[in-house]
Amino acid sequence: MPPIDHYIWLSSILFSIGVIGVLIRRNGIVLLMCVELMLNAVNLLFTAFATNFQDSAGQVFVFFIMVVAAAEVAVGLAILVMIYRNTKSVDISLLDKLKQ
Amino acid sequence: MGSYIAIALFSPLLGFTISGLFGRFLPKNVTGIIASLSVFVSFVCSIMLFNHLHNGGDAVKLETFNWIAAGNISIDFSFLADKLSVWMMMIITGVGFLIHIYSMGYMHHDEGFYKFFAYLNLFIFSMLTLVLGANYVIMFFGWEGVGLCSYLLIGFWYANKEYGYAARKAFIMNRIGDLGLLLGIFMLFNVFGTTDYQTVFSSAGTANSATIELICILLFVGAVGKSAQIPLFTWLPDAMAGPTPVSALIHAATMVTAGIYLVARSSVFFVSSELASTIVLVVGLVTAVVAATIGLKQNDIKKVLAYSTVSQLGYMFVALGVGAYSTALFHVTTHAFFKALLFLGSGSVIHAMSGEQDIRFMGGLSKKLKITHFTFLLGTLAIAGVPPLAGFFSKDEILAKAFYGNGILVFILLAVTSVITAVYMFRLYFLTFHGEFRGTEEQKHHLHESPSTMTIPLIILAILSCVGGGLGLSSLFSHHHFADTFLSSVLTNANIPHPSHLFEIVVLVVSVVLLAIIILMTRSYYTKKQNVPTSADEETGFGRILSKKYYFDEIYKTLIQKPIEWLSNFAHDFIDRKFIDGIVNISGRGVTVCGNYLRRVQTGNVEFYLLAMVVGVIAFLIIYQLV
Amino acid sequence: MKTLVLLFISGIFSLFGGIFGLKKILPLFATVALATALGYLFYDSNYGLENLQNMLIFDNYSTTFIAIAIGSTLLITLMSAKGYSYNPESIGDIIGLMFFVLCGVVCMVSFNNMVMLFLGIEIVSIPLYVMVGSNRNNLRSNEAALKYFIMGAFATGFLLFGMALIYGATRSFDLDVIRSFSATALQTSPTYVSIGLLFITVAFAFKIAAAPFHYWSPDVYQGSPTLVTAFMATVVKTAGLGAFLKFIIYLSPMLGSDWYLIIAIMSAATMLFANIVAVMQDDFKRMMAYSSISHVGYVLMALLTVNKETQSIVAFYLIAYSLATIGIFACVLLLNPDHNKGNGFAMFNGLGKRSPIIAVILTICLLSLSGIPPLPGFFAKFSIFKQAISDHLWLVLVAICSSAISIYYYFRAITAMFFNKPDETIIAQPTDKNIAGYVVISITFVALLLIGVFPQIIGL
Amino acid sequence: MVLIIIPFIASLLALFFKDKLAKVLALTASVVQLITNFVLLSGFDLKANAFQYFSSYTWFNSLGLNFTSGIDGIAMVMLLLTNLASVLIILSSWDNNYASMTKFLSLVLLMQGALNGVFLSMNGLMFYIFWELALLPIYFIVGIWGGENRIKITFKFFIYTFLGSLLMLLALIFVYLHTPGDHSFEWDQMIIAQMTGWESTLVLWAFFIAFAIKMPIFPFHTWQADTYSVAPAQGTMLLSGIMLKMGIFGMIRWMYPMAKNACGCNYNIFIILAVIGIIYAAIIAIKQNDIKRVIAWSSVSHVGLIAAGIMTWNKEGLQGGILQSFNHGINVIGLFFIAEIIERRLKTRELTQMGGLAKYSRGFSFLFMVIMLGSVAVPFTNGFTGEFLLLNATFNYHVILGVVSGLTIIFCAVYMLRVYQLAMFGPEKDNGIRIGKLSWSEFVTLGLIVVLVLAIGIFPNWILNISETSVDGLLNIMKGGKTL
Repeated sequence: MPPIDHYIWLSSILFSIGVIGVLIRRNGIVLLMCVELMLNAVNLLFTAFATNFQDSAGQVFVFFIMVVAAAEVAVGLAILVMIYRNTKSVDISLLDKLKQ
Repeated sequence: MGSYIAIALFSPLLGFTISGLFGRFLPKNVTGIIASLSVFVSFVCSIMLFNHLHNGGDAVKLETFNWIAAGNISIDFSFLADKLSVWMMMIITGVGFLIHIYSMGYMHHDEGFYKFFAYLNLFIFSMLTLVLGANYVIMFFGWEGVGLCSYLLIGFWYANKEYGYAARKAFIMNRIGDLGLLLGIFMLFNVFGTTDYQTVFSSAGTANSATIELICILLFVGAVGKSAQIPLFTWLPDAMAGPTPVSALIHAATMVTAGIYLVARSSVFFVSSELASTIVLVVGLVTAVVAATIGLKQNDIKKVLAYSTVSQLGYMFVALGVGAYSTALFHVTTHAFFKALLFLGSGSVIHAMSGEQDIRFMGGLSKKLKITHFTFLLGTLAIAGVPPLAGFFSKDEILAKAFYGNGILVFILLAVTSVITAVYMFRLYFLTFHGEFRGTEEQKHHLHESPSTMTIPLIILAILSCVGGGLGLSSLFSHHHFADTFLSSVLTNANIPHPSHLFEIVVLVVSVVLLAIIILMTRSYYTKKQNVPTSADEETGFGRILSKKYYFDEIYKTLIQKPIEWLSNFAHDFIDRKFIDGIVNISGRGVTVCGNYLRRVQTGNVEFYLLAMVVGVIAFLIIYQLV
Repeated sequence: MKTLVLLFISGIFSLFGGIFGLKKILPLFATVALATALGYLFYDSNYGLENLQNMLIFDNYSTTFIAIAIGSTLLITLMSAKGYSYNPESIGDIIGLMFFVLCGVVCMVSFNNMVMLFLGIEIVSIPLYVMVGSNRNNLRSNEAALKYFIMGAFATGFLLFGMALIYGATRSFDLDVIRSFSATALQTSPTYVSIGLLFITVAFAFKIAAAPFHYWSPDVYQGSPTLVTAFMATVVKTAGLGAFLKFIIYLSPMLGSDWYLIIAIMSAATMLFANIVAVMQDDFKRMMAYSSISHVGYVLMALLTVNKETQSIVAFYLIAYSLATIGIFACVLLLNPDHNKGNGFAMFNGLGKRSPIIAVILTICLLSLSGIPPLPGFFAKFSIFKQAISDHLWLVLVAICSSAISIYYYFRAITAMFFNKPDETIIAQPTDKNIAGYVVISITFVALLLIGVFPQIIGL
Repeated sequence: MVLIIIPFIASLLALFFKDKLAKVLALTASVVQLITNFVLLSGFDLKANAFQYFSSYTWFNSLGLNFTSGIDGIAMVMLLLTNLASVLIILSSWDNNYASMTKFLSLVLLMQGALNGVFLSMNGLMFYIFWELALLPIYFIVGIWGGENRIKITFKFFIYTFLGSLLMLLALIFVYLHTPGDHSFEWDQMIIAQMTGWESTLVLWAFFIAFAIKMPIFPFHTWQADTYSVAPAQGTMLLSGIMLKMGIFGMIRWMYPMAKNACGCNYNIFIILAVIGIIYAAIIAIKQNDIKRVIAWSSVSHVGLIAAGIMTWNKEGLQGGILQSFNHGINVIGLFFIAEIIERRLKTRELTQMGGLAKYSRGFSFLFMVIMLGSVAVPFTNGFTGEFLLLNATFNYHVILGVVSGLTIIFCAVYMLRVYQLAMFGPEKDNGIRIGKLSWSEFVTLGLIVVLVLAIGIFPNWILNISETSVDGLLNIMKGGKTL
């Protein structure tokens, strides 16, 4: 397989893309997707390392991450729905009532 | 013997407590009698002590208890009755007693009667501690005590605002002097480790002269304050706000001479220190002249006497300055007699005039107030220096000492001063007792001679001021100068040659002639021509300056009082409120201001939060790599 | 272990209880369950440490922090009888979630393996998102939930990335292995290690809300129901700090001076920022949020020097802090049970007259937070200063300044209570029916005073 | 030990009584306290250069906090002052009917307890704890029963002093870290802490600022005048009469021995500050029209003198300082109480509104006079002996400083006499309000104070002897001699 550094670079780039996405997008749904992107970048990294080390623990971890991510997304969507019900919008930049 | 000191001190204190606490329940006469008795007792004691010393007994010391003890400072509360102290004691208690008697009559109608006597007794007590104290600190204690009493007594009629101010002025000016004295005492502690007279004087030689000079000057500052010398003399005329007996006792006979006592007491130091003595001399001389000239233009009977007192004190300081300490004390004595007499006389006049003090509204009182008139005349002659009355001898001696000790200039100035003295005294005398009565009708109708309680002291004092000179007959008349011989053992006089007989005779003749002229002139001017002095504002030229007292008060007001008050406001309103407190508040407000700005950072906008997070991460990454 | 299981089961039970209409007894049940859990915890701890295949280790350390967490929860549930009034029908769910969060806490503070750390953090976080948003019809609550969720997920990303890098450097998730590998890892692949550590640190900083990753917490605290706020401010913080400290203790060989510098900067920034901003807050709950942030700053100071005392110092600090905070929130809940009234400082005006008891207790809690002796808050702060002063003098100076500033806002409330006249507009009259609330505040009161006068009793 | 407990218990009890009973209880408590104190004094060995009634209990081990209490001569004087003053203060509040008097009294008692703790404690941390504890009651007293815009002023006062005490805490910890062996907060360990000159200079400054704020010394005084004038009479008495002495005591007991390696040059700065304060405050006092403010400023001035005298660190200065702190405590309480009495009658503190009060209140004017003289330091009042020693010490330290601070005896006379004159002398105001007869509590309080003023004026050694041995011991420590 190609040297591990490439994987690291790749996943770092993916991760950064996710981060930037989170920063620049306002639509709640898209935001969620960006977060997912970040997590998947990590997954990629884990698997890469795991295969590199011939170690299963990393891959197991990936499954944990997936599960958790799923749960998170579920909750996240629920919250978004709730908000949509109240504001008829998923634009997060509208939510700035809490400040002083 | 020590017990006499104890009694002498204790009885006035007792009198004070009795009349102070129970005075308001006792009938007035009883209070008065108790008070007077208490003083009389101490008078007797002082006579006892006097005898003891006069018969060659040595100084009596009374140790009581250790007052303050801290580190190197240890102050015993002990008293010492040597010849000097006893000499002063005699004057204080003697004159004091007479004035107590007098006051019984004078203050009879005042509702503060008992308070008055309480204060008087307290004064006697403090004055005695002043002269009897065995070290400078005890003396300082008496020193402050008399200052306090004079404050209380000047402000006795506190209902009058002016009197209150006069009292305050007196106390504060004294305080200025006291600071000097206090510092002097610290110096003494610093140099000798103690202030006990006997130890200090015995080891006076050990200290270096510069220190001694400094000590003397500091002590003298105290004396200036207490004895109303330039520049701190303005309080004394104002002090006339107090009841007349007070003026007589405190501001003529006793308290104001405390300064003289202090210098005389420290004669050991002063003799050895040129500079200090010169200062004393100059200050005394200037004061004598200035006060006398001011006296020419005063219309308040008591003010005239006050200024004459100041000038006479100046005389005494001159004597001290030339190193004739016993002479100074001699003059203290005679002055005590005739000045007390004059004040009491004026008191009885005021009594008769029902409170009127302005001589422009008097005149021709000699018919109604026979005794007063006669005694007052004697007093006037005495102070003017008519031989053979007391004043002549003491003054003449001072002149002589000045002449031989310090040269012609001082002599001339003093001579002139004594001429001036004679002038204003006779002006006062004639304006008061001769010519037409210039007061209101009901005053005229109300005129009466004072009760015997007042006249008897007058008479006694009159006698004293006639024969008082006997204490120090000049060498022309006798070879035995009592005061000198008695005091010389405690005072280290500078050795000044005795005046030649020729000098004596010249002075005698000249003074008699001059006085005669002065009397005639003043008489013709004020009695024959009926001239009445105008009020200060109508005066012109030099006369105005005189009647305005050389504008001393105004100068002090503008140069000292005003600036300080301004400074006070400035310090409070600007430095404190604006500056110091401002800094404090700003540092406080700074926080809230920052809070206000930082608060804005919390926009409530989640995107910004995320951004901040990322920025934070990046920042840390950078730190991480750089460090 | 038994504790964990018990908590989990009771969580399930209360979820179903919520469905099968046992709402009445649920709070009572929760209390009992928690009490039992606590009992079990101590009972177990007598048998020394318990090791689950190096995934979780229940030792003295974890026991302490779990105890603090469960204790706080106990108090909170006690006072929460009225606390659910904002949406009573979902009381079961909330209590259940609370139990799940506790499970997460247990994992977090007793983790011995990155996986467990990750899972623990997530188990804590996900239910919290729901709890924060549990006041469905209140837009503020929703907003809080969303903010918390988004940022939480974001932080998770960093956590995982960091873990991945560490894994890459040391080939293992097991802390012991990582520790033993640290030396080699540091010279073979330093970048992984450093960046990985940094990312994990960031994630922790987010959880415990340390500047500059604290932005979520004021909004969330303000928006979410008082009950949940109290829960987050105490239990979650305890968990976060506990985990973080454990992390540091384990990986200390990997941590360079620069890493500590970052922590120091963080703590300074946190203290200053939080305190200064708190001065200008008008909403009391928001002010409390900032105050809790600032306290994190103080604790971070303690983490700077890891030695045998650090654990007990942090624990003591957390106890003191949690007690006071719970007391305060309980008082707020008493004053303003159904969240209709605003939580401005005005609600305290003249409280000293209206209900002296609450006023006095609230005062004691505030004093303890502001570190006035002889209250626990003082001893906590003091011991941290004492530990840090020798090699971080500047930091201690900052801390001292900021705690002087903190006086400003804590005493603002006290002033309002005792010196101000009660104003009729916002009269928050305490509801005296709520016995449980009074019980809680009096417990906190007594506890604070006791610990203040006899600090030994908590045996740290 | 007992000294601390009695008032705490009493303050708790006092909460459960109605106003009148509470007053009785508080008074008895404080009197009992005073008696206990005298019992201790009677059992106190004046010659022994040691801390007597020494007792130590562990409080919080891991922090090195022990409940270590001991009394030496200096502490004994302070304790006497505290408990004496508390009696006077509680007595003086007899005629006040504040809202919820019981709380008020219990706070006063709490304060008393804390103050005793401060003077008793031999453990740095314990000292700090009681120091802070003493701050709280006064904060509430001023805040709740104070005059207009009290909130701002109290706030400022509290934060200001709190900042100071935090600095002190810092210094204490710093010293602690340099104590030999495994560190300890015990006094006798802390004074042998090994510090370089530079370090101990830091410590010195930290301590100084803390205490300077408390006393207060120029330029840290700005909280004081406001707080004094806004506080209720008893609050002011507590602040000025006792609390301020905490600062002085702290300087003697803690600052000086801890920072003994610090360069003496710092003390020059301190003394100069103090002396500036003397004159500065005195000058300001001259033009104040609020009687309480005059007294407040005068107190700044007097304290400046005390501080200057103490910081010369020679025996006269220390003895004088201790004596004078006692006297100042008594006098200032008297003066503030007089201000209170006048305010009770006239409903104003403006000197311009007064005048001629002497006419119908001979007793009052007499008592006022004596107390005033006490603070003007006329011989045979307590003020004189103290100021004499202090001025002497300052004078020997440096002539110019001595002269400048000597000016205080003039200025003091100026402003005190001004007050007395404006209030008591002059024509009677026509509003017909008079002082009239004093109530028994007022009379007893002032009477006691006057007796003390005169008694200590005549027998200052009574106080001086108590503290003498300890002062020697202290100076001995500073000479690097063996500790107590």
